[in-house]
Amino acid sequence: MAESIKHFINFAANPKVLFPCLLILTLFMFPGNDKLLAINKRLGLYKLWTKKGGIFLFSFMLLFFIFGLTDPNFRLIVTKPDNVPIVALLFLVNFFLWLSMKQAWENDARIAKGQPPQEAEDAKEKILVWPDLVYIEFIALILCSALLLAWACALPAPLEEPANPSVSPNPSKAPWYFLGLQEMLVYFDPWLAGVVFPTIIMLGFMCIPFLDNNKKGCGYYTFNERKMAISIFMFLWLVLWIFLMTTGTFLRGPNWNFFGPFEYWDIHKLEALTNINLSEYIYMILLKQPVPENILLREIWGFLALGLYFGLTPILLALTFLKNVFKQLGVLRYSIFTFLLLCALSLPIKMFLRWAFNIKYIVAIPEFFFNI
Amino acid sequence: MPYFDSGESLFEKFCKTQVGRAIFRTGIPRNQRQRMMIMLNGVFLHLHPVRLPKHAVKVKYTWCMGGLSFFVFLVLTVTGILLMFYYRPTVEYAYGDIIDLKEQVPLGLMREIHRWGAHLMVVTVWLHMFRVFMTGSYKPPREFNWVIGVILLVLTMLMSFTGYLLPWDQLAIWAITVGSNMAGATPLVGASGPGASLLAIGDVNFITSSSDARFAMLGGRFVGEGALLRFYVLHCIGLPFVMMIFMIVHFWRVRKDGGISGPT
Amino acid sequence: MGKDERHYNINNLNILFACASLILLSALGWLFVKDYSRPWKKHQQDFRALEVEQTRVKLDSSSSALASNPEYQALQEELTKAREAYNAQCRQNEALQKEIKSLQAHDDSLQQQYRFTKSEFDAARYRLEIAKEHPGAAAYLVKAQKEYADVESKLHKLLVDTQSSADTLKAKNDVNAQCGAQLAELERKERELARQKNFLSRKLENIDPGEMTFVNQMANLIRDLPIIDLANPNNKIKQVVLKDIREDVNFLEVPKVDRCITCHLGIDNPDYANMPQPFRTHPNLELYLGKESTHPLEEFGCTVCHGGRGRGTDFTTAAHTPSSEEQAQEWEKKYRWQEMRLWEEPMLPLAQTEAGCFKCHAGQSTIKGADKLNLGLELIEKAGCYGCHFIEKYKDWPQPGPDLTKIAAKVSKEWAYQWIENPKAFRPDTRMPSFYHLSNNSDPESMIRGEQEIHAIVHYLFQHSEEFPMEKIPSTGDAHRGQDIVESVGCFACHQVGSNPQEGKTTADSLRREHGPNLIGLGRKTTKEWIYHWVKNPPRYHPATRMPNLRLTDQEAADVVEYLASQQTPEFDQQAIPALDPQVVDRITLEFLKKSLSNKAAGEKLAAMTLDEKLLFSGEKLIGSYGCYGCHTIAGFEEMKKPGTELTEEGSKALHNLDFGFVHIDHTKPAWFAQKLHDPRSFDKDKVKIWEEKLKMPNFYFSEQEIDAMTTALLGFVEAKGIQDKIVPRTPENLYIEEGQKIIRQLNCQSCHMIEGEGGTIQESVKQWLIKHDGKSADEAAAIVLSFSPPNLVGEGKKVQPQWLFDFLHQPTTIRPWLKVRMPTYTFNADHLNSLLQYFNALDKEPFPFTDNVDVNLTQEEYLAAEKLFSDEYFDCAKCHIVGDKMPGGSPENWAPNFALAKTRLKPGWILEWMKNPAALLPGTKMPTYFDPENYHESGPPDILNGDEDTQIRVLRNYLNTIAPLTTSQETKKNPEVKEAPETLVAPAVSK
Amino acid sequence: MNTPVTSSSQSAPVQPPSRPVQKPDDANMDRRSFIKWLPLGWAAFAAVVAGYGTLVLRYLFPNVLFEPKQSFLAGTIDDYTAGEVSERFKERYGVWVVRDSEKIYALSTVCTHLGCTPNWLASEAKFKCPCHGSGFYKTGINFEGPAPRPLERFKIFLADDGEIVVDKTQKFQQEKGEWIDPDSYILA
Repeated sequence: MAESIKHFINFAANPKVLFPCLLILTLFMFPGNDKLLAINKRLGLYKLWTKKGGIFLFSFMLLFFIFGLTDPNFRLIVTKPDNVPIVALLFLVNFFLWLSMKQAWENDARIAKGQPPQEAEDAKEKILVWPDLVYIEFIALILCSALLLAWACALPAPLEEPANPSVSPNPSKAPWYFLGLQEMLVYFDPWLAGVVFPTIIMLGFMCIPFLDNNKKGCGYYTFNERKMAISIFMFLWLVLWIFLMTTGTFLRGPNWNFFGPFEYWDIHKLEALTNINLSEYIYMILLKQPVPENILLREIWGFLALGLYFGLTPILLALTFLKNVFKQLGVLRYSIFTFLLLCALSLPIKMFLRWAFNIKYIVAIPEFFFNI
Repeated sequence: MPYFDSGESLFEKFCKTQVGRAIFRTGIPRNQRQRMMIMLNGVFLHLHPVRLPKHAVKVKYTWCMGGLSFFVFLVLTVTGILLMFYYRPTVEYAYGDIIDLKEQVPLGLMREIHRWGAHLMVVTVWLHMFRVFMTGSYKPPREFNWVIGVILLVLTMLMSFTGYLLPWDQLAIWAITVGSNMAGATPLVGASGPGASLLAIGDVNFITSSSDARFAMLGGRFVGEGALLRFYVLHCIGLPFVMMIFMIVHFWRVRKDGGISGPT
Repeated sequence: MGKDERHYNINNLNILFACASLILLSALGWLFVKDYSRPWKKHQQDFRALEVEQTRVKLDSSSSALASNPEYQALQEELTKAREAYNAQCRQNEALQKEIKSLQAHDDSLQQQYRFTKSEFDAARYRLEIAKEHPGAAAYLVKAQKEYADVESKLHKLLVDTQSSADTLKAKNDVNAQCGAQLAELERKERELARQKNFLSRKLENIDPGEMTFVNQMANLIRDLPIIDLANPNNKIKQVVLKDIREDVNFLEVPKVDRCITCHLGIDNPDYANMPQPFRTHPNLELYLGKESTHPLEEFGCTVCHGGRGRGTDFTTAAHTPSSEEQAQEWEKKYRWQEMRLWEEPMLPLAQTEAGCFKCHAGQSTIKGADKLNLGLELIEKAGCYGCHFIEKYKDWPQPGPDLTKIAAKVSKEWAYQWIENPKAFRPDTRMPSFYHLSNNSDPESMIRGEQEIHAIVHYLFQHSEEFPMEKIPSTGDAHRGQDIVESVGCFACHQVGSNPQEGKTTADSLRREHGPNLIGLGRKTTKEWIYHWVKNPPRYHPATRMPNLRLTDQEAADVVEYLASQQTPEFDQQAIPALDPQVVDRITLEFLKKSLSNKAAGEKLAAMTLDEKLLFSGEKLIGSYGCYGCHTIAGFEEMKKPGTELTEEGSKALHNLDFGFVHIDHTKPAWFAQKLHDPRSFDKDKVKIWEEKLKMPNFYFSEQEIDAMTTALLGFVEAKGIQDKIVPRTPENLYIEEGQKIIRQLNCQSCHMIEGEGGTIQESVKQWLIKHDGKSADEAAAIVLSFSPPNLVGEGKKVQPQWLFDFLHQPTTIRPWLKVRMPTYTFNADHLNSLLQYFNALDKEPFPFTDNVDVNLTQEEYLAAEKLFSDEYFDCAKCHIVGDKMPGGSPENWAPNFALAKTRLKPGWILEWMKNPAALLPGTKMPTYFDPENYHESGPPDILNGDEDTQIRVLRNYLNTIAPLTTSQETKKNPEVKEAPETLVAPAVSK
Repeated sequence: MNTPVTSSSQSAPVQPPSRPVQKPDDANMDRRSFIKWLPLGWAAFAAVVAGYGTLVLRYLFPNVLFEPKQSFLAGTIDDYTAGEVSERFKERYGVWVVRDSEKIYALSTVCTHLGCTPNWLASEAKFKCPCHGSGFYKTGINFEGPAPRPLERFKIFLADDGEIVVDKTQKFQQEKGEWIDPDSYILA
C-alpha cells in the first residue's frame, strides 16, 4: 500500500505531470475571470479558504510530511539543514496564502452584501501606536529571536569539504532561492534563464503598480475585485517561483535528473536525451532535406515563430480575451503587460514543446551563443 | 492604564531626576498625551506614526513581516560584525576559520544564527511582498515604494548570495560557480553570452573571460581568491551600505505615502 | 529680491556651478591621465616596434631562403599544375557534389536517429536494471524487458542502416577526395616547408599595423585606449608568481612576484642580444631563464638572484641600483631615478650580481658561472677571514695561520718583531695582514706605543713557546740539487720561491700557487734544522698543517734545505728594532690593569710587577685585543671566541647598522664593504677615540680587483629565507660532493689535478721544468706537458675501485713512473678518506661502496683472441702501457699506466667504456681510439671473434685482469731505497 | 535685500504675495547666460558622474591576475609525429596532445562518464576508461561503455615563438559542434 502510494507520488511529482496539474489548478483556484470563477464556485474550490478548508489543507500537508518522513530518501532530502527553510517556507506560504484568501473571500462576501470590507470597518477606529503596535512588534521580534536561537541550536549550519575547483559535486546547485532560475536552465540557455529572465522578472515586478490600474482593492484583502491581478500573480509567484524552486531543491538529483521525493538519488540514472532543434525538426523530419548552411535561412522558422508569438498574440488577445484590459490600459501599458505575460508564459510553452516534441531550441545559433 | 499600575516604580523615580528627564523626556507613558509624546519624541519610535487605524494593528492584516525583515536585518548586522572578528576572507584561512567558529570560538553558534537568519530574512521579505500584493498596497500613492521594495528584495537575495561563498567549502564555491556562470552568459558583455563576438573588432576580442561581466563579479576567471574577497567586501560593506540607503527611503516613504496601507 | 527669500543672483550661481563642475571634470580627467600614463607602456610600445623590425628581418631571410630552395620551387610548380588539374577535373563534378550533399543529409539524419535511439536504449537498459533490482514488481520487469528488447532491435536496425549509409557516403567521398588527394598532399608539403615563413608572416600580421587589415588596425588603435584597455590590451603588465620562492614580510612568507619582464621584454629571447636596454637578452640563456636551463624564468623569476623590488613597475620602484656615480646621474636624467630607500633588498649593482648565487649555492666550493664570487670566496679562504669572523660556510675550517706554540724553535725574536711590524716588508705577497702603520695608528704617539706593543706580543709568544727537539741534519746537501727537487717534485703547486709580487690579476690559479707561503727569504726567517724537520714531517711541528709529506729521502731533504736556506732578504735585515721603553710598557700595562681594577689598585699592582711580568701581561692582553689567536694557535688562547663580528648574514645587514663615520662614500652596502676592505680602519677618521675604542681590524692591502670580488662575496652572505625549495637539494649525494669539494679546496688538490674541469695549475711549472731541464722549446713543452703533469681526475669515481682509491689516498703508490711530480702523503683520517671516496663516486653517480661482481673469466679461445688483439699485430697495447715490470719503448711522454694495476685499480665496467671511446671519458687523452664511435659496429678487426666489437672489448678487458699485479715483495726488491722511507710503499722514480 | 533670510518660517506668512513676483524675476534673468551656463554646468556634471561610473568599472578589472596559469607550453609541431598520442602532459595538466594526418588537438583526460582518467592503449588505438569501461577513439569520440558524450578538447594555438600553447580555460565539445572552431586545433 505505502509502496504504491510512494510510486504514485513519485510519478505525480514529475514536473511533466505536476506542472500542468498545478497550472490548471491555479487557473481554477484563482479564477481570472467570471467564467472561471463560476466553475470555481460550482466545484466548491473556494471552500478551501475557510477555517475548515484550512484545517484540511494543513492536515493534508502535515500528513504528507509525516508519511514522507518514514521514507529514508525523503527524510534525507527534506532534513538537509539547508533545505529546512524551504520546507518551512512551503508551510508558511500555504498558511499565509490561506490567511489572505480567507480574508479576501470574507471581504468579498461583505462587499457583495453592500458592506465595506472588514479593514474599512476597522479603520474607522484609530488606535494609538503606544502601546498596542509597539508591544505587538516587540513580542513578534522576541518570538522571532527565540525561533532563530532555537533554530541555531537545533540545526548546525552546513559546512562541506573544503572548496576544490577540480571536483564538482553532482548535482551542483545554486543557493536555494535561485533554484527556480536553475530549473529554468533545463529549458532555456543561461543567457535567458540566468540573465534576461531575472532582469525581466525584476523589472516586471517593479512595473506591477503601473500596469495594474484597477482602483479597487487598495488596502484590504479582496479577490473578486482584482481577480485577474491575483490570478496572474499566483501563476508567477506560486507556480513559477515557489514551485520551480521546490522542484529544483527536492526533485533534482545527480546530472540534474528528475527524482521523485521517495526515489533514491542514483547517480547512474539515465534519461533519454533526444532533444532536437526546431530547424532540424522542420528540415530533417518534416521536409526531409539537409539543414541549410546559411544561419538565417536555417533559423527563419524559429524567428518567424518568435515574431508571431510576441507580435501577433497581443493583437489577437486584444481583440478577444483581453479586450477589456486593452481598453483599460491603453496601447503602451498593454504592450508591456502582454510582453511580460508572454515572457512568463514562454516557460510553460517551452516545457510543453520539450515534453511533447523534444524541441531543444526554437532558434539555435550556437555560433553566437544565441539559443532560444 | 491597566499595565504598570503598581505605584511609583524605581524607574519612574529615576525619570524624575534631572538625568532621567534628560534621557527619557516623556517618562513612562501613562496617559494619552504621554503615549503620543513618546512616539513623537524618540528617534527610533518616530519611525511609527502616533496613531493608526485599527486594522493596521491587527497581525492578521500586517503579518508583521516588514518589521521582522528589518529586525532580522539588524540581527544579521550584529552577528555579521561579530563573525568578522574571527573570519579572514582568504583561500588559506576562510575554511579553517569557519571550522574554528564551531570548534573553538566561544558561542560560535553566532554563525548558525547568521546563516539561518539570512534564510529567514529571504523568507520574511518574500512574505512581506506577498502580503503587500494581496492587500493591493502597491496602488497609488505607494507605487514608488513598491519599486523600492522590489529593489530591497533583490538586494536581500544578493546579500545572501554573496554570503553563501564565504565558508569556502564545496557547497559554497559550486553554488557560486553555478550562479556566476549565468553572469558569463550576459548578452553582449558576457564571454559566453550571445553577442560577445559582435563586440570583437577584427581579430581582437574585447569580451573575454578576463574582461566580461562575470570577471567583474568574481575578480577572476573562476571562483577563487579574487571572488572570495569581492564577495566578502560586497557582503560586509557594499551591499549593506546600498541596502541601508534604500531602507531609509523605504521607511520614509511608508510614512510619507500616508502610513500603512488601508482602505481609503 | 528679499521678498523672494533669495540671496544670490541665480545667474552667478549658474556660472559658479558650471565652473565648479568643469573644475571637477578636469580634476577627474587628470586622474584618468595620471592612471593611464605609466612608464612601462612606453617600453612595451618601443619593444613592439623592435619586434616588428626583428620579425620583418627574419621573415625576409626566411622568404628568400624559401625562394632559393629548389625543393620548394619544384613544389610550387607541381602545385600549380595540381591546382589546374583539380580545377579542370574535380570542380566540374557538380553531380557528384550534389549527390554527396544529399547523402550527407541522409546520413546526418540517420546518425541523429541513431544517437537518440542509443540514448533511449541506455535509458531503457537502466530501467531494466532497476526493475531487476526490485524483485517485487514483476509487472515492471516484464514491461521493462519488453521495452528494452524493442529499443534494442530498433537500435540494431538503425546501426545497420547507419553503417551502410556511412559506407556509401565514404565511397562517394573517397571518389571525391581521390580527385583532390594529390593537391592536398602537395599543400601539406608546402605547409611543412613554409612553416617558418608562414608563422613569421602570421606573427607580423598580428603585431605590425602596416600588415594588418583595416579593421584590425582600428582594433589595434583602440585596444590600448584608456578604459577600453581593461578588455584586451596590447600593453599589459607581465609577471611571474613564484610559489617556491617566498618573500619574507616579517609576519610570514608570501610568494614572490616579479614583474621585471614587463619592461625587460626580450630577456629570454636570444634575438635581442644586441638590443639596447631594457630589451637586451639575458646573457647565458643555457644557464639562466631558458626553459631547459637550470634556472627557468617561470620557476626562479628575477629578483631572487638580482635583488630589487619585483613588484615594481617603474624604474625607481623596481629598486634599480646603479653601478657607478655616472650611471646614477644618467638614470636621474633619463628615468628620474631615485634611490629606493624603503626596500631592504635593492638590486645588486651589475658588478656584484654574482652575489645572488651564493644563498642557494653556499655549500659548493666552486659555483659554475660565478667567477667573481668564486674569487671572492677563495680570497676569503686565503686571507683567512673566517679566522676572526664566524662564517657558517667555514665553521669547521682549520685556522689559516701557522701554529705559534713552538715559535722559538722556528724564528728569532728579532725576526718576529720585524714581521709583526710589517709583514709585507719581508714577503710582499703575504696574506698576513698589517696591524701597524695604519690610518688610525700612524700618529707619533701611536707609533711609539705600537713599537712597545710588538715587544710585548713577541715577548709573550716566546715565553710561551714549547720545546721542539731537533736532531742534526744527517748529511750535507747541495743547493743546486735542492733547487731541482723543489722545482720538479711539486712544491710549486702551492709555493713560489722568490720575490714574485702579484702581477696583474688575482685568479683562481694564482691563489692556488700561493696556497703555501712564498719561500722567499727562508734562510733569513728560520734555521736549516727547522726546515729539514719540517719537510720531513710537517705535522710534527704543526699538527693541523695542510702541508703534506712528499716522502723526501734524507739526502733529498738535505738538498732542499740547502737550497731554501740560501734564500735571503738583505733589505729586511737592515730594519732597525727600537729599544724596549719601560715607561711606555708601564703605560700600556696600567691601561689594561685599570680595566679590572680601581685606579689606585692598578697603580699599586703595576708598581709590584717586574718588567718581564708587565710585558707578559700586556702581551697577553694585546694578543687578545688584536685577535692574533683567530688565525694562529697561541698558548693560553685555545678557548677564546672569534674576535670579529659574524659575517654569515653580513649581506642582509640593514644599511643603518653600518657605521659610515665621517667617510664620504656612497651610503650603500657595496661601497661600505669596499671601503672596509680597502682601509679597514678608515671609519675611525676624524673620530676622537682612546686606544681601546679604536677599530682593530688589520689591513690586508687587497687590490681593487680583490676588493671587488670580496665585496661580491660579502653581499652574497645573506639570510637564506624563502628559498628553501630552491637551495641545491640536501641529498646525501650533494652533501658528499660538497664535503669532498671542501677537502679538495682545503688541500689545494686542484693545483695539481684537474677536478670537475678546474685546476691543473702546476702544469705551468711543469712546463718551465721541461724547458729548463729537458731543453724543450716552449711549444714542445706545451704539447707534452699533460703527459708529465698529475692526471686529470674527471670520472675518477667511475674509473677506480673504491678500495684501491682508499688505499692509494692512504699511502700513494706509483702509477705513472715517468712523472717527476709526486702524489704526496697526507695525514688523512678515516672521515677525510670516506668523504673523498663518496665525493668521487657521487660525482659520477656510481654505486658506493659496493659494486657489481663482474665475470672476468676467459675461455681458451677467447684468451687466444685477446692475446692477438693485445699483440703488435693489432692494437699493440704494450707499446705505451707498462706491462708488469716490462717498460714500453719510446719516449716517456707516450707512456701509459701499468696493466698490472688494472685488476685492483680499475672498475671493470669503466675499462669497457674506455676502450670503446677513450676521448668521450677523457677529452684530449693520448689513448688511441680503436673503435670508431661513429661507425662502431664495423670498427673492430673483422677476423677476430667474428668481428663482434662488444666481445672483443670484453675479452681484452678480461685479458688485462690476467696480468699479475705486482706484489710488494717484488717491488721492494727492485727499489731498495724504499726501506729507508717506511711510510711509503713505492718509491717514486725521481731520484735520477 | 542684503539681510540673509534666517527665519523664513516667520517671514514667509508675512509676505504672501511674494510667489507671483518670482516669475518676472526669473524671466528677467539674462536668457543668453541662462542658456549658456546652466546646460554647460549640467553637462560637465553629468560627464563627471559618468566618469565616476567608468572609474568604478575600470577599477573592477586589475592589470594582472594572480590566478594559477591555465595554459601551458607544449613544444613545437615537430615534437609530434603524425598519428601520435602524446602522454607528456597527462600527469601534470590532464591533457593528451594528439596529432593526426592534418591537425593537432588537445584532448581532456577526464572521462565524460564519471570523471575518471582513461588510459591510452596504443595497440588498440583507443582510450579506455578503467572505471566503467568507456571507450573513446583517438579523436575523442565515445564508442563503447557508459560515457554519454565524447571527450572534451581544449583550446590550442601557436604562440609568438612558434610554440604550441594549450589553454584549458576554453573547451570545445563535439556534441555542440564546437570541434570545427579554428581555436580547437592547429594545422600541422
